[in-house]
Amino acid sequence: MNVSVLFFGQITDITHCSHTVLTDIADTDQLDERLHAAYPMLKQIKYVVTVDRKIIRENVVLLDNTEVALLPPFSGG
Amino acid sequence: MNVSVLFFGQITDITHCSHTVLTDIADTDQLDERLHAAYPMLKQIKYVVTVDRKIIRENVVLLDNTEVALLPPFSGG
Amino acid sequence: MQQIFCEGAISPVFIAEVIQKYSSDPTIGAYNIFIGQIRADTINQQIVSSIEYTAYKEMAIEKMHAIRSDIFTKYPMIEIEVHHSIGDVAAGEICLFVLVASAHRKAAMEACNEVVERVKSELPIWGKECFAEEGYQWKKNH
Amino acid sequence: MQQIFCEGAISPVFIAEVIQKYSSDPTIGAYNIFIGQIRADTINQQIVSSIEYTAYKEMAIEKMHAIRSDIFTKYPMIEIEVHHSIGDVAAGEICLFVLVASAHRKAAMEACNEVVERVKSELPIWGKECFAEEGYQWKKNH
Repeated sequence: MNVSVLFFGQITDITHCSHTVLTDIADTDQLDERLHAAYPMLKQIKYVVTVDRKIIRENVVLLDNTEVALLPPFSGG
Repeated sequence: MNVSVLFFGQITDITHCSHTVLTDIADTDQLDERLHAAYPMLKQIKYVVTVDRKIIRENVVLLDNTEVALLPPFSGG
Repeated sequence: MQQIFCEGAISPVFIAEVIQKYSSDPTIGAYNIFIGQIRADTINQQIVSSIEYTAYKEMAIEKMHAIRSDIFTKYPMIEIEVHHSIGDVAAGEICLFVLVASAHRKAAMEACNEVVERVKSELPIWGKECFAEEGYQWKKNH
Repeated sequence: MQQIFCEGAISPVFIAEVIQKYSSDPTIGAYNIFIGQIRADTINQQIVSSIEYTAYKEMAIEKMHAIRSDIFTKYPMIEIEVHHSIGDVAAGEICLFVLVASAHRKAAMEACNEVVERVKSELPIWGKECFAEEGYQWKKNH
């Protein structure tokens, strides 16, 4: 099972990449854990998580080929 | 003593001119009287009077070469 | 004193030139622009084909000067431009162009709104709505 | 679905073209336009020389579509256009252009204000403020 994870804005300063693919992730809580283990600095950043481009507020089960993204506060305009 | 009187907007439909010069007018009350005598339809129109381009609300004494104007409600834009 | 009257319709190209003029000012963060265009309204089954504008120009320019001063006192403004047509403007053409430039968005929006409001209610300008067939009526602002 | 992103700065000529495009529509009476321009702000004695914008484009386009629908439901609108830069935009250049066309002024002004507010707070776009000397900081919207 593959889950694409996209990184944006100041989060890319921590991840040093804009995109990664994780395997065998059951849900977004587990995804957060795995990312925090890989990038401890993420704990200090405010961000929201999207699943297939919708912002989620609770744990969501991830299916194959789901697109997840970590979005720091927006600053367009 | 000469007083220029300017007419604008729908008032020109009554006066059929944009400008007249009146002589021997003491003040704006007297001016109103003279204009109402010349153009009775003016009584049916809402307008403000300016003296040297300032809107007046009370009777004002007119001096030589004063510029008076009759302004119906504005409709720019 | 700034000239505010343009003979006939205001062109989009002129609007672009005004924006271009300020584009090199790196203290500007926000422009708010209002554009008024002649609508082909139907009034008593007659279609408005153009508006003919006349004005008490000297008074309008003096009054516009006072409005500018008020707005600069009230808001942190960088620039205000007001252009209004005189003479005939056909339906679908532009008759009013107000540009307000400021460092920040909120001031630009509020000031622009207030300038447009005051231009319409305080400048001695009159519009004569000419019908496509024949006749006219004097425009009323609400 | 409408494309909202422009590579680099938005030119005043492009803005004129958009206005021109609607100028023949005689149901339009008012346009309200907001233009955002990069300010050469000084932050900790460093001058901002440009902003580099990145976005989660697919999500931004979906979200913009939802905002458009909301605005069309809420206001009597004729058209809404939103254009936002992606990539580098230098100080003094334009990064955001919002145009709202309506029959009447009040709807155009209120809708434009709301669109700009929502574009800034709801579209997944990020600005990286690049300093003239060296370094950068991530832009914050208030």
